[in-house]
Amino acid sequence: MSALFYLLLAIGTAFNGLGAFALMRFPDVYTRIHGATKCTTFGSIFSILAVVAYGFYKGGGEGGTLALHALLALFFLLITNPTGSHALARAAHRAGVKPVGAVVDRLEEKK
Amino acid sequence: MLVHAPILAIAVPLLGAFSLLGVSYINRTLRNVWACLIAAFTSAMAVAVAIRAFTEGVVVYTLGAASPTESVTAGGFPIRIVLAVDGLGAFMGLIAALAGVVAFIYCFQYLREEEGKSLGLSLLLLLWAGILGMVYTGDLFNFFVFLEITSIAACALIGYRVWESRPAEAAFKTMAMYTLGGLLVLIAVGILYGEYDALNIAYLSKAITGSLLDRLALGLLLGGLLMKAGAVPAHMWAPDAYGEAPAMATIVLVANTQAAIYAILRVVFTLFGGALASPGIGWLIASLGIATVLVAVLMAVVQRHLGRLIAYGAVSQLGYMLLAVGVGLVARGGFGEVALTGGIFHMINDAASVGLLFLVVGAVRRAAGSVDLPSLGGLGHTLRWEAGFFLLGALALAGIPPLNGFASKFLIYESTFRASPILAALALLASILLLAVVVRAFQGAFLGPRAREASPAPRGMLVAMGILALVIIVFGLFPGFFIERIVSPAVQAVLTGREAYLAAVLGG
Amino acid sequence: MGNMPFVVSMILVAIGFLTLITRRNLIKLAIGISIIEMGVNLFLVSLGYVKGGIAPIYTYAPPEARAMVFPTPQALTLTAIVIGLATTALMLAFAVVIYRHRGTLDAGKIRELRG
Amino acid sequence: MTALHVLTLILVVVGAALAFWFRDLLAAVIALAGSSLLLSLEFYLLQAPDVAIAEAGIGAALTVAIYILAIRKTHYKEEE
Amino acid sequence: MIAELGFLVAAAVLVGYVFVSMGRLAAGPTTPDRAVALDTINTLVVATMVLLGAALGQVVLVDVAIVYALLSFIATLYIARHLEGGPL
Amino acid sequence: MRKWGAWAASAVFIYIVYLILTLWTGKLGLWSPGELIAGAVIAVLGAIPLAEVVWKRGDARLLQPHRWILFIFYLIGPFFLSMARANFDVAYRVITGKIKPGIVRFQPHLKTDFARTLLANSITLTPGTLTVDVDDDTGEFYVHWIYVRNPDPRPEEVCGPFPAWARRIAE
Amino acid sequence: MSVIVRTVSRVVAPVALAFGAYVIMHGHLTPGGGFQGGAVVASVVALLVVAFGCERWRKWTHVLLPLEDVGAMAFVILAFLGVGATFFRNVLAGSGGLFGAPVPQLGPNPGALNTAGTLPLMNWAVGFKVIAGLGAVVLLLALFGREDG
Amino acid sequence: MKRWLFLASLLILAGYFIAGGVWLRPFGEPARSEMDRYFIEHAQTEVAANNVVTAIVFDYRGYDTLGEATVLFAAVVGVALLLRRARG
Repeated sequence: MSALFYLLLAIGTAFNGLGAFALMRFPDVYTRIHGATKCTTFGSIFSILAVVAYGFYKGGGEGGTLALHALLALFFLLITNPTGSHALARAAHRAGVKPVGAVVDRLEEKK
Repeated sequence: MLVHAPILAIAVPLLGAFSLLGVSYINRTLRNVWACLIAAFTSAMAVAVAIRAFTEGVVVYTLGAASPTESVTAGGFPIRIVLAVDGLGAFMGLIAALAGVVAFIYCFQYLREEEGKSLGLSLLLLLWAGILGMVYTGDLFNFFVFLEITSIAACALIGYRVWESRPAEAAFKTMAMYTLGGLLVLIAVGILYGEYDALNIAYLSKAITGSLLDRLALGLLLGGLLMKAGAVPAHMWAPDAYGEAPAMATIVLVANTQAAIYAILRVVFTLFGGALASPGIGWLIASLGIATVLVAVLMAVVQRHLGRLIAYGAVSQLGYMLLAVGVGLVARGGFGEVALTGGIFHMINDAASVGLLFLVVGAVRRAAGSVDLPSLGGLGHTLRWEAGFFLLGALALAGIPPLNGFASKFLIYESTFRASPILAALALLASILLLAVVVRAFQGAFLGPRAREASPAPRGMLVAMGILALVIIVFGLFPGFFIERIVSPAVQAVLTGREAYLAAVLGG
Repeated sequence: MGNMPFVVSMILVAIGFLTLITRRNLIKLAIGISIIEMGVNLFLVSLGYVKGGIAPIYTYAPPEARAMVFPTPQALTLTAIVIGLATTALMLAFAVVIYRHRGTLDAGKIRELRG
Repeated sequence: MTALHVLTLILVVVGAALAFWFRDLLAAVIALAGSSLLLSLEFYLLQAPDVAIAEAGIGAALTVAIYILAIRKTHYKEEE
Repeated sequence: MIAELGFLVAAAVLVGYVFVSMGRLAAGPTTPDRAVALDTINTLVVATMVLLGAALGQVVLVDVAIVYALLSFIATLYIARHLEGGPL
Repeated sequence: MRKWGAWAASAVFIYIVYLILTLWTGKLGLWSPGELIAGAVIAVLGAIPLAEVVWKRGDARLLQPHRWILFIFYLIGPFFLSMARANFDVAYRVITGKIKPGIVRFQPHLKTDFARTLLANSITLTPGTLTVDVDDDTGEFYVHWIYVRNPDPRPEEVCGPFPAWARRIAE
Repeated sequence: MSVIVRTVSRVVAPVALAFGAYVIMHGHLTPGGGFQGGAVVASVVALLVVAFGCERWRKWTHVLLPLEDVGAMAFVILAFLGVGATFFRNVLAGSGGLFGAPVPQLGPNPGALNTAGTLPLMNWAVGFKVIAGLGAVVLLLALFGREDG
Repeated sequence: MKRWLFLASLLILAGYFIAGGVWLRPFGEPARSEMDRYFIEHAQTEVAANNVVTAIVFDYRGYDTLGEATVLFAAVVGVALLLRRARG
């Protein structure tokens, strides 16, 4: 059973770290949003799933509450994270940040 | 009913402030009546508490316990918030009641309905309740909370006249200083809590040993409270605030400043009275006081704005009180007692005279539309009563013999002379200078040719000013009577009442 | 480690003071006061910490726990946080009104009241 | 546990220092929000969940909201 | 239990990643960059809080993470709204 | 009538969330009676201000259960797989630095708000793409593509089968 | 904001409201209470303001300010309940009626909603107050100066 | 000149504060604990609340909470006063 937790945790931390490093590596806002959103969301899913599994494994009202509340937090992350990223990307574009090295920018053409 | 008087004096104005907006949606007359009822009840309760405190000793009220006097648990330590009113607190309550009642009578005709009168009344009640809460509480953190209530309500009131720019600026500055002072007090509360795991003033006072951290806490408390009071290094906010606030708020603001002085007395004499009340701190406070007096008077000379001129006068009076507190701490007993008598008596005199001046300034602002001295002149032709009141207040402020300012200032000079003749000479000099300044202001505003049209103040405002004038005259004519009845218990509570206070709160 | 939380909270207070003294924008002053409040809150909460303690809540508390951290500082901090928010809101409202009248937020330019 | 405390506290100080340092008011507010968020995590570590929720709700959402609303009504950049 | 130690270590690693994101918050040339860094920090801290809730053995602590997951979204929206410009 | 429907739907939604939060509070049943009553009161009162926000015309089709089953299946199956792929894709780009970004436009022909939202969030979380803007009138998506293969792509090139899923689930 | 943000707000707002109500309701059992839950629900107001624009909610200012009065007054009146003994006396605790049950077992326990006397009522009073007050602050700041740009 | 004086005083002040932090007792080992032990032991019997913090906030120190609510009320009234009047 512990092996499962460790596996989930390892995957989760690895992808979270990937997100953080993507934030440092990429050249402009949009690519950073790519890296940060995808990787941290995915990593958090695994991290939280580890806790959910742990909660169900523990059982009883205590473990069940732990699992449910963790699932709820996961649900919120899943629906709010991409939305926030979308809002930020849209705002960045409207604030005049150009994508670095863009081969095509249809949104700019539209204006 | 009377058992609950201390809490009713605080909770009823709070309830009134909360309900005032709701009532004002129903009917404006009903709101006025309701506000009057609340104010009358609150001041009655303050007087009742004062009578009890003067006759029976320290009044203790424990919130949330099975009975009001059950302030400690089985282990002998207090866990709930305790209201503890000794002579000093009761005296401050009387000052707050006087200021509040006068402000209420004044503001019914001073505030205009379309400018947000309901909100102003509500804030005034909150400020009043905050001052009462500050002076009645026996719990250190609770003191901080009520300090913040007065800060926020006072700043909102200072910014009342939002159609001009300067009130908002004054309010911002005041807010920053008040908040900083409050945060310093909070850090000190945290340090004391961390050391002794208690928040009750009496219990802490018994536990304090005078370690390095205690000194730090004392420094922070004094710093925060001096910031709140507007003593010299942090006095920048005070003239702006007094000068720009609406008149009825200013008198309560003065009471608020005096509540800060009360807190300094409480901290120095009760909280740290056992271990750290050394003459060094007394000299520090006294020198800050004399610096405040000198700076304020010198700044008052160059002012051209009537409100700010009077405001600097108010700041200088604050300096006299600090001087008295410092001298009282230098020599506990002997001439120190004289100094404290003068200082504490000066509090109520200051509230009356400065308050009267500010009320007149408010009337002038309302009548003439401006308070710039160069543009005023000859107002005495139409504003007869106001001119008389202004002269009375100015003379009382400067300490001219038959009026009340003389009695208290004389006591301060006398005792200060025995502590340090130089300080006394400086204080006397400043007083004379102040007299010149206010007389010049009187001459500039009320005498001379008529500069602009002005209509006299409505009757309600005159009544409010009349009450204060009456206080000034009566206190000036019979100082001995009042010193014996209300000032002396407060002085005794400060000087020798620490043991009685601890015994009343902690039992035994 | 030692008493690092205390030192850190005092560093926060110092940073806030630095902001208040060196910056002149009114909103920046509000930010400085917020930083001081954060420091004070951290100070209060860390005063109540007990080594190995659990949160002072009995619901689903681990039965093998030895001690609870002190609840009083947490109650005090709650009060302090709400007071801080009220202060911040009022200061920002003042800043907005001042900007409305003066067209600037620079404290150096609007110090007509200096005196 | 100790390492967590140390890391979080250092991050709080870094965030506050950034809030002090940035001239751009919006950036300062962002740094303040980050600092407040990490302070909430520190409260969590200090076993004060009540305070952590209050700091999260007030420091993260409402303070940022009113700061940004105030900045919208005034200037964007801090003036030199 | 051994899994709890694992949660603790994972939480510490996540806080370490917050350092990296904080670097972006400090360096980020434009304000959107800083906002993205804040968003990342939010997600990381929510994950950390959930992990710590399990590690410290107190179920009730997880509520804080839910509050955070909800409210950091609002802060992000406000920042984005401000960057967009135009009337609110 | 519609107003009442909106209110009822919001109340039920709030009630369900509250019940999920308070699961396992009862001794025998899953919920204690106090929780059930308190949740009902909260739902009834809380739905009053939120009704006009939560419910819009045409949301009733979201209540059909087969859409929910499809949604869960979609979450576990195709969505999760492409999310995993997305992460390895990001890892690849981080390591190699091989990017050719651009903002492209395509028209997925989705009409309802929920379908568009579902598609946009899916796009944001899946390989190489990030929704930057959605045209409210025409429903055109503007997507930041990290490696542009075709400046004027068809929807399938950018996001695979997702538009079809979104249509199936929310339209 | 775009249609995506608005749609997600439509989902998040009721959930946040339910969660805030849960935090207030369970203030005496789990972390939270009137202030925290009130702040969460007030954030819902902030969310609605940012997602749908503030003009749509202008009428709420006329509701929120009186509601704050009501919350504050309810709190003081609950405090006045104990004035037979002392102000702020928790008269309902242990009375057996509403919220008057004792704790099911001392020490760690799953918690029962029906305990703690006046605490849940005070939580709700403060919660209402905080919701209304902070919501009103956000709305007023957002609405300020909109007529003339 | 004035600026440097300010900075010097600030440094002294900061040193004072930080020294206070260092002098204080070690973190996590309170010297005295009568009051808090009382709260922890009696919250369940006297107030019947599981959450000790809430028991303190609303029962033992309820008066502080009244003050806090009043602060918030004052701030909201102040904001309403300022922003409503300036608009009209």
